[in-house]
Amino acid sequence: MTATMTYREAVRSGLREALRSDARVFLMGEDVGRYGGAFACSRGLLDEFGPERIRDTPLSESAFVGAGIGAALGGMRPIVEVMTVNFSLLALDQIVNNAATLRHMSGGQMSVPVVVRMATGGGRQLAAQHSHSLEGWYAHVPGLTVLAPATNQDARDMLLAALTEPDPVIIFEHAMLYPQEGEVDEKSLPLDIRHAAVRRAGSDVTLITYGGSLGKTLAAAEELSGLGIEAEVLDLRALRPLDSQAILTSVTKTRRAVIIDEGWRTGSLAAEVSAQIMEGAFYELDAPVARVCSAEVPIPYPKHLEDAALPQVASIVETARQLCEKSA
Amino acid sequence: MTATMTYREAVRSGLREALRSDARVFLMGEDVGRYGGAFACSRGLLDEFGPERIRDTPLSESAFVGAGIGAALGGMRPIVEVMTVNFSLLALDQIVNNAATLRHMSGGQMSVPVVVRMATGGGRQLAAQHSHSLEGWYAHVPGLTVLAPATNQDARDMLLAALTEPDPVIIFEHAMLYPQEGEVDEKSLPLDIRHAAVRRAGSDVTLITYGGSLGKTLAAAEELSGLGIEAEVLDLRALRPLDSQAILTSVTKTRRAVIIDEGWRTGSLAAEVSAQIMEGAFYELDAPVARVCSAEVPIPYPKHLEDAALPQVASIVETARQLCEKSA
Amino acid sequence: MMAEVTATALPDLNVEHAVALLRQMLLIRRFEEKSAELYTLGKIHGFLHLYIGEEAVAVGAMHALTADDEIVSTYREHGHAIARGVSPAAVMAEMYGKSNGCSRGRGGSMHLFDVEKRFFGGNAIVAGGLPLAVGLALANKLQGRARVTVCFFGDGAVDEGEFHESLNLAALWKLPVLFLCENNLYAMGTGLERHQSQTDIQAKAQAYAMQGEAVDGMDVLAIEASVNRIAEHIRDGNGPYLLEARTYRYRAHSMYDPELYRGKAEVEQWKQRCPIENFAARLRESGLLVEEAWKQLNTSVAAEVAEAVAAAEAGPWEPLEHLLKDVHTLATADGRGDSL
Amino acid sequence: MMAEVTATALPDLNVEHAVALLRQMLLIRRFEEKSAELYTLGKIHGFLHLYIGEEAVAVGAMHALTADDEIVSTYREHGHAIARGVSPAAVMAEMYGKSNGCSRGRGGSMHLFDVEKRFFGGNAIVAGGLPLAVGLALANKLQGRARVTVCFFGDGAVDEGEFHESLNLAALWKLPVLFLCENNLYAMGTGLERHQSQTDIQAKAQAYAMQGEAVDGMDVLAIEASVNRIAEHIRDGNGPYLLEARTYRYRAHSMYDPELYRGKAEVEQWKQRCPIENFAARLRESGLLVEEAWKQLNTSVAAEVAEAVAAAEAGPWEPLEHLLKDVHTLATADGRGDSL
Ligand SMILES: Cc1ncc(C[n+]2csc(CCOP(=O)(O)OP(=O)(O)O)c2C)c(N)n1
Ligand SMILES: Cc1ncc(C[n+]2csc(CCOP(=O)(O)OP(=O)(O)O)c2C)c(N)n1
Ligand SMILES: [Mg+2]
Ligand SMILES: [Mg+2]
Repeated sequence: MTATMTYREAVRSGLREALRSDARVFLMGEDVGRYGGAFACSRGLLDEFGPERIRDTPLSESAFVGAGIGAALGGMRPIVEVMTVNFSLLALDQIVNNAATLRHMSGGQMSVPVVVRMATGGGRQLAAQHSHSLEGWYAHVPGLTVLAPATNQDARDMLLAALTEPDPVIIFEHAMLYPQEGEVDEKSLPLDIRHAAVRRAGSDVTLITYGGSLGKTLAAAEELSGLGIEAEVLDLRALRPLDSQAILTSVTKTRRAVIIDEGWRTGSLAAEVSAQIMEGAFYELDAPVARVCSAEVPIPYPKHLEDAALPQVASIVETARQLCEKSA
Repeated sequence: MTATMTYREAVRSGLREALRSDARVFLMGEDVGRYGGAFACSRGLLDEFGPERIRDTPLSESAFVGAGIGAALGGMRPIVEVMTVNFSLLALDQIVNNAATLRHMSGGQMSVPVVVRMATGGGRQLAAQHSHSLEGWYAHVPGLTVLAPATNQDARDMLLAALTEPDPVIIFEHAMLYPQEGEVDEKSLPLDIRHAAVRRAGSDVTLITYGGSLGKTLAAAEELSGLGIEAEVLDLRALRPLDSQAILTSVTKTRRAVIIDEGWRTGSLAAEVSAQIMEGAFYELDAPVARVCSAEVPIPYPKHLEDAALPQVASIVETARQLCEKSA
Repeated sequence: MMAEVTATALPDLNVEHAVALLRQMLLIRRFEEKSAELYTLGKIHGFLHLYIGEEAVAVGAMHALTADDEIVSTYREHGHAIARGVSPAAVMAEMYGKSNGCSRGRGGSMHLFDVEKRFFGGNAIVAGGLPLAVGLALANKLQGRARVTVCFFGDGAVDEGEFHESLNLAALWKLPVLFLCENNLYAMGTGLERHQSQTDIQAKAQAYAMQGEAVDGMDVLAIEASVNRIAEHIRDGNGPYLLEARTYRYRAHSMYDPELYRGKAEVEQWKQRCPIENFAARLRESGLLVEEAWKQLNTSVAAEVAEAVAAAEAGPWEPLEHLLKDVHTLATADGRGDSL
Repeated sequence: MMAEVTATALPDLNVEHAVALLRQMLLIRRFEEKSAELYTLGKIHGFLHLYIGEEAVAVGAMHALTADDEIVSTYREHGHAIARGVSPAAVMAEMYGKSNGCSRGRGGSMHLFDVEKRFFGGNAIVAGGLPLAVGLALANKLQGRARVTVCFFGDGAVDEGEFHESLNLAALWKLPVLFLCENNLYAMGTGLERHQSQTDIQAKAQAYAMQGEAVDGMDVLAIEASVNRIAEHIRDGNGPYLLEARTYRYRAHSMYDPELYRGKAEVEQWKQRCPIENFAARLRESGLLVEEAWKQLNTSVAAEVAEAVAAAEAGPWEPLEHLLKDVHTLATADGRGDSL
């Protein structure tokens, strides 16, 4: 029962199903309506659902994200699209100080069932202000659930699952994934969003990643296999809560781990994963956990420099190879 | 040549010296003038330097932080006070997308010599929206230098040193420190802000911390000494760049480390320190590095719950003790 | 800057209603005077922002609303909460940090919540509540509910970008929200003319093609009448409104404030316009309040405050095991979630 | 919404000046047409936002400024940069990502910088430049320099909180800044009346007690005259100003935009008001432009664009070892820092 579609179509499939099945759901954000969405995720939805449910907003990230939070308090199930994580800094106060705290501060009197979607990541030569990977920041905040669908199936299913959550969920869609083709089962059941997935089994090293880096990591695993190294690839899927159990289980098996994360190295989500392995599997390790992250530089525009700044198949392969060799 | 003064007075001493010695320096922020500063750091400065140089701003964090950046481009040496890190989320876009990137994006044509000071941390029963410790986020951003003075001497000297930097510096002053009494040499020379400091020498375990947690950590080290455990206490001082060398040197000596950080555990700066030890001193470790961080909860108002949420002397002692016992 | 003292006539003012207004203002005043005392006694901690002087705004506004309407408030919200009907005992217990507090002690003075009263909370980020109010109003509009969302904020909040974005959004979408600015002439220690270039706040409504007006914030009847009329206007589908209540805070900004930024004379002058004393005087003049009734009011208010304190004192502390409670909603079978 | 076509008389218009204006508009137009071509050829990447249709605004405004004045711009800034005197070759090389680009290739189309021309950059965060402009103006005021900071931004930027905060700050402190809104009636695909409740943008100045006015953004002389007069006003210490230039973008928002949100007829109608064609026609009518001169102009502009492309093609790539360069300034002996 699967169909071939792009990641962007999978997001649209999820949006459409949510809008059809629950009258409380609506989508709002900059250019989600007439323009069809900056990444064309919502193209066609305005015609089907009308301007009340597919709402174009002014350029007012703080106010419309806050309005999503308020509408959730008012009984709706808003999906707020912030065009990209870069602009979400303007709405961060609303997410951190309202969405994430209202339930706790009120002593449990209210829930905030809002879903905020945004594109993240670099790789499109958009330079320093448009290439951030700041999902790690959101994963730091108690009260939030943070998802990073890497596959087309997850792009659809995680959105639907997020809408069944009573608390705020932030979904990061890596901008390079939108054109990715893949099989999607549109009749899938609501899934558990809190578990990591082994995307490739292996015994020599665990490559831990998520979102836009999954493809590069799988490609690296193939190359490593040619070098006689069988890598297990773990897709985190949820960045908060982290599936620590799955991480430790895999690392305990392979005794080595490399974390691939497009965030800047210092203070990356990869650091947290490394620290958790330190705490939970130190005595199982044959070698220190390594990280492949972005260079510590505002992402530069030209392709050769941007490529050099971001994790690449070659750097993943090289890091894993060295790790395995040194501890062979 | 030292004098006894509070941390707040030490900040004021630094402000006064900077304003006296460099006509390009001015201070701006909410209530820095007539009110005397939310934490009274600037009390009296309006009288001495007048409203052009001690500028009260409207409640417009994004605009006045951005204006500080612009004034730096225009040849001034602005000190911008954001009352607390909690409100700095409203200015984060300006800091991340302008202050931190302008030099790089312009190919090195301009520097942004702005200093942004803000209070951080919990412990005053101010509840979920007023108790954040988000300095770890700033420490993630290339282009920024991030300082966390823990001593009164550093409170003064780091401000003066920051003003000699050609690039943006963010200074975090833990709000619980302002009344702290201490000796300050007001004739000290501009200091190196990029090095961590050993605040207590020890051989059994390294306690790594910064800012508001230094006092608790030193107290814990005293207690541990009573238990026969000699802890070395390392004050990071600069959160970006991290003094990785000092961290590795100490840990290589003691073979054990506990990181104390008031940020929420997941995605904390402590995770980065742990990951760096993993990468740089894995084979020297006798035990996995441990973290004492804040519980994963919006900080609650009542004292017993707030105390339970934040790192405390008891939890530091207990964590270090267990670490040393297990690996004895 | 001071609005004129307008001796509104008291035409068909019903005694009970008048006394209810007076009593509520008095209750808030005494409640807060007690709170200040308890703060210095170490019973209340953190920040405490007193509303003393501004009581007419909350009391007048809340009396003009229905039980279905929604309130979004600030960190200076004891008065808003009590005027809305949140029990003073629950507010006091909250300030004690006890689990019988209206937010189970989690929030303290700045985070009073009572969903049943549709009181959507104190918010300690200046202007942080405006977008929430817009969202609540959007939910009402989308669900066809004739509710009004009333959003309180100060003159300082007007400086923030959220003010601008929220008013534009509400006007653009014709949402049923009343933006009620409590202009007390100061944002902490910064006087209005030193934080806003245009000090006529209500006039800013025009930048959003919104209706705006000012009201004497020291006159409970004037406020009640304004909010009554405006709420009806909004309920009729005419979109949002900006109402500026010109008022004054008699006390320091918070318990930490040394008040270096204003003179005693200015405060004294405003005290002449005390919303409680003047309203009581008007009622007396009109024969609606006799001395005996005034005394009884004071006695009953004092008793209510004492009861609130007793409830707070007697209230239990939240057990330490509950530290992580209510960070997330526990999922229930229907996927809707519920509290622990 | 469309501003009226005002056939301004050309009284004492000097030929050289008129031709300079015309030439620059033409240069920007041809430069951008070429850029679009190069984009589809894969020579330019990332986002490319064309200014085609809006050239009169940049050209008119820049001609009214002095070399000391400062410019803060947006991501739609090729026209601003070139009109300000940044060399087209440096702009083109920047869009190629070459190290002879005006930002050494680090920025690309959205981040053109030229500090010598006091061009403080393209900024890709909508409204992100406004606070910077306020700060530059503050520095000028504090240092007693009679400079004007001109800040360009779109109608969409007016929605952002930064607009509100920046205008208030500038007006409150009477800073020498000209806020120049290029109202092209769309923020990406969202029409003005669907993103602002008050569509008369210049009228928003009143919310800040600031002066504001609108100008025909298709008329280079009208813009030059306005900015001339306003810049003098600002230089005289009268504080900031909001100028709304009513203009239109002929091309898509960016190279990705399928333009689902507006009809061809609307675009065609605005093309009738082409700032270049109409100005050329007026010059012809007045006898200030003969056919030969027009041909020569076209030839020289084409040559300049070709040179720019050649320079970009010939330019070197930044070496990979320079990846981390210019994240920080290298400290120098005097503590001031310098570039690597
Ligand atoms: C975003 C933000 N900035 C700063 C503060 C600190 N602060 C708390 S109240 C206040 C003044 C607010 O003034 P106003 O809005 O007029 O309300 P009032 O206190 O007068 O009722 C300030 C600066 C804050 N809580 N939030
Ligand atoms: C803060 C922010 N939000 C969203 C975007 C995406 N975006 C880029 S341009 C644009 C429209 C801006 O419109 P306007 O200000 O009118 O300028 P124009 O493109 O018409 O010149 C949007 C939504 C952005 N770059 N920055
Ligand atoms: Mg006020
Ligand atoms: Mg526009």
